[in-house]
Amino acid sequence: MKLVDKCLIVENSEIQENIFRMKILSPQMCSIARAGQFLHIKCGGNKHALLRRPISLSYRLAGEDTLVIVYRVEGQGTQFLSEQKPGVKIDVMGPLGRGFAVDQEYGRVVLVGGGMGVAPLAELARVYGNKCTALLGYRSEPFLTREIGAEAGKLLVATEDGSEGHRGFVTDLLPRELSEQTIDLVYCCGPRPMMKRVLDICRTHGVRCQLSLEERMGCGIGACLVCSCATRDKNGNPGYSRVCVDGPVFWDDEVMLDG
Amino acid sequence: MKLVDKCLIVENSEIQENIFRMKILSPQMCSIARAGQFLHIKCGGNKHALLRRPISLSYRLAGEDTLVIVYRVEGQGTQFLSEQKPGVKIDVMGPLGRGFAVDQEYGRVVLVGGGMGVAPLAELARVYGNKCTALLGYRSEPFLTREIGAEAGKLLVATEDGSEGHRGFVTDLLPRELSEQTIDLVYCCGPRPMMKRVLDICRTHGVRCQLSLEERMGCGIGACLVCSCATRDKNGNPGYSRVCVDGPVFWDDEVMLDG
Amino acid sequence: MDNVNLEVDIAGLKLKNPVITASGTFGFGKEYGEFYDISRLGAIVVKGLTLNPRLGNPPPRVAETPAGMINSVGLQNPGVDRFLEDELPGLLDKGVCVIANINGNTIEDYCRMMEKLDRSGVSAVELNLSCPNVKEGGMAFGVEPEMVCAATREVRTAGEKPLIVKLSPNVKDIVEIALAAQEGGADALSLINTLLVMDIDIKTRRPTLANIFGGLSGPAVKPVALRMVYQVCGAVGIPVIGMGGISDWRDAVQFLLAGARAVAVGTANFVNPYAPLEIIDGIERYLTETGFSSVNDIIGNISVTSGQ
Amino acid sequence: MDNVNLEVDIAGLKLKNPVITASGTFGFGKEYGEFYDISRLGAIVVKGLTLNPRLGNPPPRVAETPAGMINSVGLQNPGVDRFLEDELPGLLDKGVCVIANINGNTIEDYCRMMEKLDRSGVSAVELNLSCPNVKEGGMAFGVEPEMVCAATREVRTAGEKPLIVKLSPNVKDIVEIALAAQEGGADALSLINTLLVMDIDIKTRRPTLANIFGGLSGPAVKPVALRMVYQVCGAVGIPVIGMGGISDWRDAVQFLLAGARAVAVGTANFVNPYAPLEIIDGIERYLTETGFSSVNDIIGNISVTSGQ
Ligand SMILES: Cc1cc2nc3c(=O)[nH]c(=O)nc-3n(C[C@H](O)[C@H](O)[C@H](O)COP(=O)(O)OP(=O)(O)OC[C@H]3O[C@@H](n4cnc5c(N)ncnc54)[C@H](O)[C@@H]3O)c2cc1C
Ligand SMILES: Cc1cc2nc3c(=O)[nH]c(=O)nc-3n(C[C@H](O)[C@H](O)[C@H](O)COP(=O)(O)OP(=O)(O)OC[C@H]3O[C@@H](n4cnc5c(N)ncnc54)[C@H](O)[C@@H]3O)c2cc1C
Ligand SMILES: Cc1cc2nc3c(=O)[nH]c(=O)nc-3n(C[C@H](O)[C@H](O)[C@H](O)COP(=O)(O)O)c2cc1C
Ligand SMILES: Cc1cc2nc3c(=O)[nH]c(=O)nc-3n(C[C@H](O)[C@H](O)[C@H](O)COP(=O)(O)O)c2cc1C
Ligand code: FES
Ligand code: FES
Repeated sequence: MKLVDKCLIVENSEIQENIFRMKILSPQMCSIARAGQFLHIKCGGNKHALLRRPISLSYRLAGEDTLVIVYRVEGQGTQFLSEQKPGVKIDVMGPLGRGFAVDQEYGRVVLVGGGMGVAPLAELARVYGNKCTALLGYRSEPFLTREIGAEAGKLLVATEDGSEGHRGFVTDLLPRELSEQTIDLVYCCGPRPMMKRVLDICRTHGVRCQLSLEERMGCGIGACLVCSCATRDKNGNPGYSRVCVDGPVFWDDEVMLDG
Repeated sequence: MKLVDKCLIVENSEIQENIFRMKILSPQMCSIARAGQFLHIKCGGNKHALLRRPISLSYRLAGEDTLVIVYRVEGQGTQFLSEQKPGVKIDVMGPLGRGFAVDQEYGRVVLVGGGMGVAPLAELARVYGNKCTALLGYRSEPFLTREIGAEAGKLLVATEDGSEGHRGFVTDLLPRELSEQTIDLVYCCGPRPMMKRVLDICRTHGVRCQLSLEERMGCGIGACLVCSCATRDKNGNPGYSRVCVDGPVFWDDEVMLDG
Repeated sequence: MDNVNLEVDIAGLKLKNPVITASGTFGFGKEYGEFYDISRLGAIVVKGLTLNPRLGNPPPRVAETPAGMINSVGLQNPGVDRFLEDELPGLLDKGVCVIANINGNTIEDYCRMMEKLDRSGVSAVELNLSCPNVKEGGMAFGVEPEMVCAATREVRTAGEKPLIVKLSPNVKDIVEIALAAQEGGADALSLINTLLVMDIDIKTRRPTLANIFGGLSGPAVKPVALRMVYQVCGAVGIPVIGMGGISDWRDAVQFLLAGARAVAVGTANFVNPYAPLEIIDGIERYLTETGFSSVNDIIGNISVTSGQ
Repeated sequence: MDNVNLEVDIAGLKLKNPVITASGTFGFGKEYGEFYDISRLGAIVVKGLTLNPRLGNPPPRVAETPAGMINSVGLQNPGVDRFLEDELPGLLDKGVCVIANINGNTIEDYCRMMEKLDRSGVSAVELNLSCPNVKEGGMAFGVEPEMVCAATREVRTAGEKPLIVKLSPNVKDIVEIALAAQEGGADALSLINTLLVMDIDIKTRRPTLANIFGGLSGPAVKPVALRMVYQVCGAVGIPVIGMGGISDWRDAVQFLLAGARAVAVGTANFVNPYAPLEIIDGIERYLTETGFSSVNDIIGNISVTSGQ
């Protein structure tokens, strides 16, 4: 079910320079939203920042009926979001899209997040708890490590400038995780070059992988076809899929990251 | 001198249904603004409600370095203004335009205001004090009567629905004021039909009159020529004047209210 | 409100109200059908169809601009046959009046689609003339009166269903184009399609869209659309469906006053899925409050004499 | 920042920076001169002049639209002679490069103005072709390539000063028009002028403007302007001054990347009197931050190959 709702902002705080965590009250959406889905948020007046902005569900606070999103201020839409004070309502469409495939039968899974791509993995850490290893990469200052660390069985951090954890790319940490024990699935979200690298490593190790893609959106629900990304169908034929409904999460054999 | 300034809103309260009084802190503008001048106010983002909105100075609170404006919510610009909270800054250009001609030698003057046209007369009441009679007309509930009554020598109110003062038009009250004693000048602001009637009455009584006109504006400073109103020049030849710099206040022999 | 009549007649089609959804912005009706009962709409125009399936343009396909958006979808669609098989039956079950939007690079393509659709359950066909005419070096069909007239005439003879010709705004004189479509036998006109535009990303120093150019829609184009609808309504004798930037009932009323017999809502759906319904309600309220009993009373009811 | 070069050369005119103010939005420079020293601008284009004084259109002359404004000033101006006597000397004293914008209903009118201006202190003449040509039934000069070429050619021979031809966007193919102006001898091009539009007041059921139609400017038109500037820069060999909806330095950089040698700021002045200065500073900062040493390095420096 997809909803359009004016939701109360319960919290909106800067957790890192230019990165905000917003808690949104919506009992209905909170009860149905799944890891990897996104919210399509109106950022300002009807006619100004015209289009809604897609922001992933980061995690749910089921007891508080709230959804948590974590976003970076990029342009006018996210700037607007960052200026909204708790107590104000925002217009949210959601939950949208095909989230991560979750299977409680899995023995062990790995989450690989880079930069803002860490955000949607937080809910997965809650779902898998001890069974998951989270590898989180940042340019410099980490965020969401406390939230994810509290849930995941294992947490490793990489920073490009070495300010915390491994100095270098998060993908440096992945091969070892895949070699040391049997991994049923890798969940990945981050910049394109990182995702390509993850895909390569997973293929080398024969481990399946799911990736969450980004594309600019219009409707957010599959009607306008502006959010296409290059994919392969079941027969391996190339074509376009809609990130908003066929994704944002895709299987390793569906995506064509060079396309 | 014309300024563009980000001014602190000190107060913004609804004094009547849909009518707001806003106090704006600006020592510089406060010291130079004159009765009948206006402020050109940015109402929202650069690209949304694109143009500034002209709002008259209602009165100055010299001791507090603040300018007071009184405005009615009409469309998106004034709606935006009404939503701004004290503590926020707004972008104000001003003081602009040719205000009322004030002459301390005058023995007695009459102010005639209708509806929102009452607003710019408040500063005149402060300037003339005891020497002025204020005739204020409203459809129903009056506003600014306390502020103007406290300054003016005499105050008469008319309401169309009779809810306060004379039942009928404010122009009904004017002939008597002009007959009973020598009036040096009538200052008038209000809807066009009212101003036409005031002009007629003044002509009949041989009393000079100044009127404050409204026209939609672009630049507010004389550069774009979109705010034209039909006027006569010194030789009586018809032409256009710019409400923003040649007005908004015009003399009785300049205006062509039917044009 | 009960006795306000919202029915309009477009080229023999009786619409229960004058609010239509614009081609390419409403898919095949399924997506917005998850939000409300789409049979409440006057009609829906389905996404642009071509004779054969089309993949469309490479991404990115969208950019936002002040009060507008640019798209370069490039007519991604499953082709007319699969539309007729997979999409139309379910749509007709919903009880909504369906208008098919057709696109081709040759007049023959258009005619073959018209023939197929003529034997189907669609209520009318909208001929989109913004497509490049390959026989004329890729110049859009819709920019030259002669091509408009010729294309309309041929397609008109290829089927019986009401034929709505959709005009491109990227022209010198929209009236000349509208008259050409009327002369060719159009039963109604639809305008405007998107304005040809581009956007540039100053960080990457590249066009924002992979296709470089795209079509501008949304509130930004409304004044252009309103002018064109007003001019065309004053010149032709056939009904006009007005669109371009309509986002609320006030915008819709402007188009009706300008002379449009119906309005189409496009980009606004993306912002507010309920926009078309809110527009229907708003028109009804406007009629009640201004004392008109039928929407037909306000169509073209604009006064242009001077004075207040 | 000191060693970034902002100088550009437009048809022999050396401008200290590429930021100009657009005709009709900056009066004769006096009004904005109260806010800052206008000699800091690359140049100013004064308000549209005609041979004889003109009263302009009746009010209301302005309406606001989403991210845009409509004006129908109708070329109110004191005439070219009074401009030369009353306005130009004071303006030249300020030390600013002045471009005169000329408007006529016949080619003869344009030529007579060119002759007068050629003997004056203006640096260049901008030929506005959006005016109705009375000999051609009132159709604007700027919409037919033949008329554009003919008008440019005649005016070109009437004087020596650099001749900038300003193009109307209300055409089918801007490139065809631009090439016609180049063929006629234009030294530079200026685009875009306003889009022909209208607005309707649903309360009064009248057009908002007394003149019914007006010209749209402001951010809403930027994507149209950018596309036209890009297309024209790719086709002509003469410099282009880009304008239409530029409100900050980012917009200005987009036009430079699209190929414009200079940009003009119009409507943005009304919103922010300091807009042109902030744009000059912003361009300078952009150059510094991206490591370019001259504004000429970014002009047309856009990559259109695919890939990220
Ligand atoms: C499925 C999905 C989930 C996302 N989740 C998150 C998240 O959890 N946290 C987060 O910080 N960001 C997330 N993003 C990216 C986020 O949508 C953009 O940062 C945001 O739209 C930028 O808007 P803006 O107005 O600030 O920037 P502007 O540059 O002003 O935006 C202009 C236009 O481009 C679009 N746009 C710009 N960047 C992107 C982008 N990267 N992806 C999609 N559209 C873009 C905007 O939506 C808007 O339509 C997600 C994107 C997608 C597609
Ligand atoms: C010199 C002058 C002084 C004024 N003083 C006051 C005052 O003290 N108090 C007050 O309540 N109002 C005053 N007005 C009217 C006020 O400017 C309008 O009510 C306001 O601009 C409406 O803006 P909006 O966005 O709410 O309405 P919208 O209808 O959304 O505005 C659309 C556009 O039309 C313009 N517009 C609409 N109505 C008017 C109008 N009556 N006059 C000028 N432009 C208009 C707006 O500025 C805007 O550009 C004054 C007008 C002028 C010209
Ligand atoms: C994403 C998108 C896709 C579109 N696809 C088509 C199409 O296939 N056929 C067509 O005739 N018009 C198409 N249009 C144009 C719309 O039908 C409409 O004419 C235009 O968007 C103006 O209306 P609006 O401003 O309300 O969106 C499309 C518009 C958008 C935004
Ligand atoms: C109020 C106003 C008056 C204008 N007058 C003229 C004019 O006299 N001559 C001319 O060539 N362009 C005129 N223009 C067009 C501008 O010079 C410019 O081409 C157009 O407004 C687009 O730029 P902008 O969006 O930055 O305003 C005028 C524009 C406005 C808004
Ligand atoms: S955003 Fe419209 S189809 Fe994906
Ligand atoms: S508003 Fe620009 S001249 Fe008056």
